[in-house]
Amino acid sequence: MKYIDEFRDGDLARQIGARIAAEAHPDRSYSFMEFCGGHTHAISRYGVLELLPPNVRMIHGPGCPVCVLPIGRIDLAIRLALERGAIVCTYGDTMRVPASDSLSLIKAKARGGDIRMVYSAADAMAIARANPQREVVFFAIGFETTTPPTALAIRDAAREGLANFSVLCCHVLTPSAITHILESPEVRQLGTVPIDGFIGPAHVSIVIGSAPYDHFAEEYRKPVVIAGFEPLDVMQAILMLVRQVNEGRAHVENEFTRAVTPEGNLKAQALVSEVFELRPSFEWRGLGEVPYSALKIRESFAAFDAERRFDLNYTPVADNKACECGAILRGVKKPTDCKIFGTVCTPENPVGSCMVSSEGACAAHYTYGRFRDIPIVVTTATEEATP
Amino acid sequence: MKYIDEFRDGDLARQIGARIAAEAHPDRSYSFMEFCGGHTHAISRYGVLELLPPNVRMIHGPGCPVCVLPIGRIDLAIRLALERGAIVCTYGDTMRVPASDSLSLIKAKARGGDIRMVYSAADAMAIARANPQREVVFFAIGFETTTPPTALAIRDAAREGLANFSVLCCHVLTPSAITHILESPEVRQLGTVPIDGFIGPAHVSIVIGSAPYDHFAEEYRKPVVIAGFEPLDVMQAILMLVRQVNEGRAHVENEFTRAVTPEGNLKAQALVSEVFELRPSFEWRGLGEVPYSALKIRESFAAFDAERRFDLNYTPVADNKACECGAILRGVKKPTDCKIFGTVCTPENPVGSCMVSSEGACAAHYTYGRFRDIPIVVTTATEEATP
Amino acid sequence: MCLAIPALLVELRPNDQAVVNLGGIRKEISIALVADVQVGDYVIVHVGHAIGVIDPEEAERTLALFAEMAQLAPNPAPVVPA
Amino acid sequence: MCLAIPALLVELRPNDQAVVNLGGIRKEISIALVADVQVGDYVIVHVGHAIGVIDPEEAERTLALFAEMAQLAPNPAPVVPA
Amino acid sequence: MKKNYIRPLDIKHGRIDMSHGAGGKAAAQLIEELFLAAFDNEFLRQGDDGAVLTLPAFDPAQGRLVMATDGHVISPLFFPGGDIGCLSVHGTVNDVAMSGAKPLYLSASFIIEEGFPLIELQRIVKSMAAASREAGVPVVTGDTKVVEQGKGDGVFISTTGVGVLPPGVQISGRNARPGDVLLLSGSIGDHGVAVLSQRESLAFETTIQSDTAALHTLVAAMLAAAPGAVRVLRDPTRGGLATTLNEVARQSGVGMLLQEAAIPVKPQVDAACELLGLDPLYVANEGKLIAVVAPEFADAVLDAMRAHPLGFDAARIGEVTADPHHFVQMATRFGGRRVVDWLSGEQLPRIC
Amino acid sequence: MKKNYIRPLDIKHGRIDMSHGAGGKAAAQLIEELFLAAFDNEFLRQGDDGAVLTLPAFDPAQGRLVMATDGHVISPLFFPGGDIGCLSVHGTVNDVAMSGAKPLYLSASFIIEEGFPLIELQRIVKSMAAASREAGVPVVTGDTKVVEQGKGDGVFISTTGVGVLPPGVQISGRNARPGDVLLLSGSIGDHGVAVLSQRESLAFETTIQSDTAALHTLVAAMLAAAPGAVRVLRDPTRGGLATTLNEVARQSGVGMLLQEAAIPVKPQVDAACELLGLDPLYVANEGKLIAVVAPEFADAVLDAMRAHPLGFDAARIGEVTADPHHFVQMATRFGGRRVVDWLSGEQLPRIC
Ligand code: SF4
Ligand code: SF4
Ligand SMILES: [Mg+2]
Ligand SMILES: [Mg+2]
Ligand SMILES: [Mg+2]
Ligand SMILES: [Mg+2]
Ligand SMILES: [Mg+2]
Ligand SMILES: [Mg+2]
Ligand SMILES: [Mg+2]
Ligand SMILES: [Mg+2]
Ligand SMILES: [Mg+2]
Ligand SMILES: [Mg+2]
Repeated sequence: MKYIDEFRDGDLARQIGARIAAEAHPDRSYSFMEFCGGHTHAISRYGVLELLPPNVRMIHGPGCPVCVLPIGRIDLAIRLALERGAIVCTYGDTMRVPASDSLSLIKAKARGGDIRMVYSAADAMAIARANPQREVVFFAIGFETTTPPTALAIRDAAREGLANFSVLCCHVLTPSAITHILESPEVRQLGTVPIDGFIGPAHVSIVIGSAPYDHFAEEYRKPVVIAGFEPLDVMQAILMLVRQVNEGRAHVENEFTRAVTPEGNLKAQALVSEVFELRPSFEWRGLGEVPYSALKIRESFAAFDAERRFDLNYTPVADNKACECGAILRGVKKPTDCKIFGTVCTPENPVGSCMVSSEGACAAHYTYGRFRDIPIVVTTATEEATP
Repeated sequence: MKYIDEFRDGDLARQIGARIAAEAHPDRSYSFMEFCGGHTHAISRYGVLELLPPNVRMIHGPGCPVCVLPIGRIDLAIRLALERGAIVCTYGDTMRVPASDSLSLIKAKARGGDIRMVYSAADAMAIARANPQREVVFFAIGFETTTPPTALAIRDAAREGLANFSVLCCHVLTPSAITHILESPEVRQLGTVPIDGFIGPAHVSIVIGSAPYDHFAEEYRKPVVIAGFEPLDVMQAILMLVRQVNEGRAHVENEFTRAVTPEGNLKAQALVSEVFELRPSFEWRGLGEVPYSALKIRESFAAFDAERRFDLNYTPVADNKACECGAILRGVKKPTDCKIFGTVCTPENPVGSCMVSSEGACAAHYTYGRFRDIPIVVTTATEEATP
Repeated sequence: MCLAIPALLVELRPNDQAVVNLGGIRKEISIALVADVQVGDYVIVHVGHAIGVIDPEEAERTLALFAEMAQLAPNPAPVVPA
Repeated sequence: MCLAIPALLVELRPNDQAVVNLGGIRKEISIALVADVQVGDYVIVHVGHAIGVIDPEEAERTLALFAEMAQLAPNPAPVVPA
Repeated sequence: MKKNYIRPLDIKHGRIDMSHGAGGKAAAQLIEELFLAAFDNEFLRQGDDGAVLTLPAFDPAQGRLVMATDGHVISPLFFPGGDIGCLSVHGTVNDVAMSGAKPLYLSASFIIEEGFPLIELQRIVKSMAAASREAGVPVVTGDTKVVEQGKGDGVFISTTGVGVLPPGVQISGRNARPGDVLLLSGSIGDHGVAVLSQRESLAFETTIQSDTAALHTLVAAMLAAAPGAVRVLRDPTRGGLATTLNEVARQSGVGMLLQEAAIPVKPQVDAACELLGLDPLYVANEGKLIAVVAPEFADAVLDAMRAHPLGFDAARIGEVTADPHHFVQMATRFGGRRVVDWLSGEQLPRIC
Repeated sequence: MKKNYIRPLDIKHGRIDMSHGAGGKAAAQLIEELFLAAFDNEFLRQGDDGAVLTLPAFDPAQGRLVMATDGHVISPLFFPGGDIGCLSVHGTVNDVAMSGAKPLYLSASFIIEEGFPLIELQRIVKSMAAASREAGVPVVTGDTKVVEQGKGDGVFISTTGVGVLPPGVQISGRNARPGDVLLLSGSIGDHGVAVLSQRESLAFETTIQSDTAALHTLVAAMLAAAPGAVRVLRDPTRGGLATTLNEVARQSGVGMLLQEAAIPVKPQVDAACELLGLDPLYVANEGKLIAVVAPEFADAVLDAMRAHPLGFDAARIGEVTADPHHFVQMATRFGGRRVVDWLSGEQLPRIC
């Protein structure tokens, strides 16, 4: 596949890895946060860590829309299905996120909720058209990448007068989350989380452009490299970050120029501001209430806002006490710091949200990387079969 | 079972049979019509015919509510289910009656119609309560016996305000049908159907009493014996008819005094007249339009009348050309006179309605009696195993 | 037509409901359509409703009539080979 | 986050729809969110919508940069036993 | 076998309706014109509940393999006297046993509806395990699938059984001959009435329990009592005694004459049938068998049946006759005679 | 076998959800804690796709009986390259073949939804008959049930197969040893992608067809190539290659190391997975097998596979390792290494 395969070349990767090793000062360590789950996933799935020198450490950030979705929001969607009889449409990602009462959307479905997995917001509209006598709610999650398709669905529903369709909007904003992390006491004051730089979002940046990150580089003196989600993009971004650190620079650099421009996708941005406005505050799992970090549906599209339509009241729900998702999402802890990682909390029975999406820090480590926690005993055929 | 088993005694039956043989004049023949399918069923199932002398012949009458239901009425019920999305509740008997387009209620169900078999009109009301968002129509068939429970359901639905419940009323009246037969050219003028007397309905008479039959005996000079549905009741009634004929009498006699009084069930009658009124005319399968032969729901209960509620228009549909049901129901022909009896028309694939209910003349003969049409070759164990 | 069966009324219940016993099975039915039925009556049940009541004396009378008839008759031979 | 993939736009359809080809599979997507895309463009597809377009020259430039990097690096040993 | 269907299936426009699963003539026609037509082979053509097979590596003189399968789709899943779990063991063990074989192993395929409570699943599985232990026929392999809510009905269980048919045993629905005696192992209609009593709209109280039981030890006792005497064995399940006898009559090309007075029916079963307008001859059984037996050994086999706990009510209910029309006839208790035909369509409660 | 489930099933409150049928860890746990616990016997404990059985009357030295069953519940019923009919033959023939046995006979249990068009049923049954003829494995017995509309999903087909295992063949998921070689018979993910392409909400156009096929002749060729060399055979169906290898690793108490670059995946399968966020390692196959083979005979077996029409893309994809954690690991094409874990829950298309 063009523009994909070229960016997964293992030979090139090893060579960039060697370059990183060569340029990283052996007497210091480098900690970079990849904000996006997309990068986390690429790092785990392709085994990028093994190509990095030991003094370059990656911290998983909160950039997974499933991981930051608070329990109370899933509860709202479940109640719409179980108590209000609505057809709740949602992306496959949210189906297994643990909610209150040991439920999740998939378990609520098993309890009779009419919950349907869709591939796109347009599919939810099609379901609404096919079931005119039922309320159909699209449970919309995602960062800036996923927001424009939702905005389009709402605008089209309004044009078409699709009276039984509404959206439970949980769209959140990347820059506010990064600010929040940089403002967190651990990062800003205590220095417990030494973040030397950020790998900036790939697909979010296609929509919002690279300009919004300039602020961090200037205000917080942290280098940012926007990078694609292919493993070579990640390697290259790490190299670029190492160089900025070595040179004492703190700029926004763009490794993903093939898709990201400074201003982003203006058409999509215009549609998003037509339909959505900022929420004064929104709860993120792990980060708590984050001001101006999410979107809500504008008054002019109120008829399509499930929160208004069903008069929903958001009730925050505390995470499981043992769960360290919050600290992990802020980069303060690693998955293996959680006492229940891999024992009580596994992808089959996730306790925290980081164990749900394969982009979640805990799931990525469990699924792809947990052999690293264990002494490796590999006897290969070559060793055993040849004397 | 008390009041049942005593009336099925085979020894007594043979003795009454012998009595009939003794009293019937060998030089004349006796033709009696059992109006009711209940009697037809008893005659077939218990093998009553074999206990009768050859010169006593039974003619099956039109007293099976399923058999007289015209195609167009079933079509209405099917359309309510398939085109109007209603839940159609009905007694099991009507499920297989052939309708237009090779359909029947059971086939319409297989095509997605929400058609439910109920045991009682009250069950249809329970379905309406459980599905408040759906229209629930009770497809009501039956003679005077079955009408009071329907009347009760309508009155209770009105009291309770069960807004999504209605009744497609197909209740018909016994005396009008008997009159119609007696007025038919074959019986009245041409003498092709020599009816020497009637066995009068059992359970219909519990409700309407024996008085309504006096008219026939007087007006048409035909003896009537109201009889229970057990085989001994039937045998006894035949004996009583033979005696009336022999004595030249034409009275209404009551063999079923244990359940039938002259005035009938007044409470049930009152409820029926509260809810229903006479239809000026109604189509019977086999008999055509019969004046004042059926009931419709009164204006005061119009909200529960499916015909008004769904603005239904009855369209008569011609029976299959080969089908002789009409003539059979009027007593003019026997099932075996129909060219397609037992070949194209069988209980699995009924062409006419008489082949549907086990009370139908054709079904009763096919299911229980068709061995009589065929030379019997019975080799029993006794014959073969003993030398 | 009109399948109906005499069953012993064994219990009266609220809202014109009652329980009948038929050969050992019990079933709740409606008695809204009959006047003055009592426990001990044999009601005639059709589509879940009592539509009439058996008069025990008349039943006896009918059975007696059959017996009488039987006296008059010669003893016939069975129809079917045994 | 935000699974998205570059795919070749092969056909424009009415109502802002288009067909992309990705490694031999064809899928209808919406192009309502992008301005001025053409057959032959590699659009970036997310949840059934094109959200951006690949700039082929920039892609070349990035690949050239990788190659350059590779020149600088010594040849490393594979990590996993073969 | 004589084609019994005047009108062929309308494959082009027809749809499956409930009658195709009711075990009567519509079901038989579907199997013959659609399934048999496609799969046609000597084993299916046997037309029995189980197929008698030879295994290439083994000497057929030492025995043959018997294989039978049944899908179980009952509603409600739990009923007086049993549940779908034990039923799914008995149903297939019996089909193997009806060939005269000793059932040895079972497989089980579960199709479970999303949302089904695990505690009910466990209850079913435990009941199945108990039935399998009691029968001495272990479940040796299985499969589990889950379907979305609204695409299943709690649990469906398809079981397949294999067993070994000892040399010399020749039992098949094709073997009935005029003069043979019809034996029935006990009262009919218990299972069907127990299940109907639980149907919401019919609900009645009864002490009748399903007769569900594994019949292979009864079969073994019968075969031991008079080797070679038993010609046909069949369990009258869906469609009841009437349908099963019609199947055999058709397979063997014979008629039958039943004695109504000899057929055991429990009073409550009789009563339930009167109330609902059903005929006990068509009501399902799950722990009864009919046997067609050579007349000279009928008493010996009947005695063996009566000595077995599952056959103490066994009765001689009639005889096989020569009849080119393959009618099953019945001398009624009342003194008349009538045809006892195939079940047509589903047996539905009726008002008239 | 090591208990792999940290939390036991919550039988009291739990309900079946779709993940219990997806062939991953939840499914494995359900089978172990609920089904195995109840049916416990030596045959089920083998944990293989089919059970290896002895028949009392026959000499086990001449062979043993193998029995396997599978329920088929696929939606849509017709998909590029096949339908539920041929699938239900292949799925069970393959499970018998994976024991090394020659499949001989099939049974079929149909559960049909009221309203299902006869013409589609006939198409399915004909496809099944063709598959059975082609495989030389006749359907010898069957059963048909009809369920009400809304209580089924068109047609479900449970098939059971029996076959004979020649003396000396010892194939089981428990037999993998460190140093053994992993062979795969061809490209993965074709079946799953062909089926997904038909799902209304995902609909995409592809020329990929389901790989559904009967693998017993391929197995026979492999066994003939190097008698005794093949230790494990398994068809990676639900849950895909990843789940199947994890099952074997757990059964045998070993680890595995795969070479990503060696695993054949067709470009369109790769593309569909990229688009939907799936991993081809977890996508279902219906005409592929994996073999664990003694290293010294790996090339001989591989050559035999490649000489067979169903194995021409066969590849050596990795090795069995000693690993107390029974990890299946993979050296990525990119040059790193990762765990290839069980499928958890259903594999759902995702946005992130
Ligand atoms: S392992 Fe589970 S509980 Fe622990 S931090 Fe991760 S998601 Fe939360
Ligand atoms: S046999 Fe069929 S077609 Fe002929 S009269 Fe009777 S019901 Fe009508
Ligand atoms: Mg069977
Ligand atoms: Mg069976
Ligand atoms: Mg399986
Ligand atoms: Mg259901
Ligand atoms: Mg059977
Ligand atoms: Mg299997
Ligand atoms: Mg299989
Ligand atoms: Mg069967
Ligand atoms: Mg369905
Ligand atoms: Mg398998």
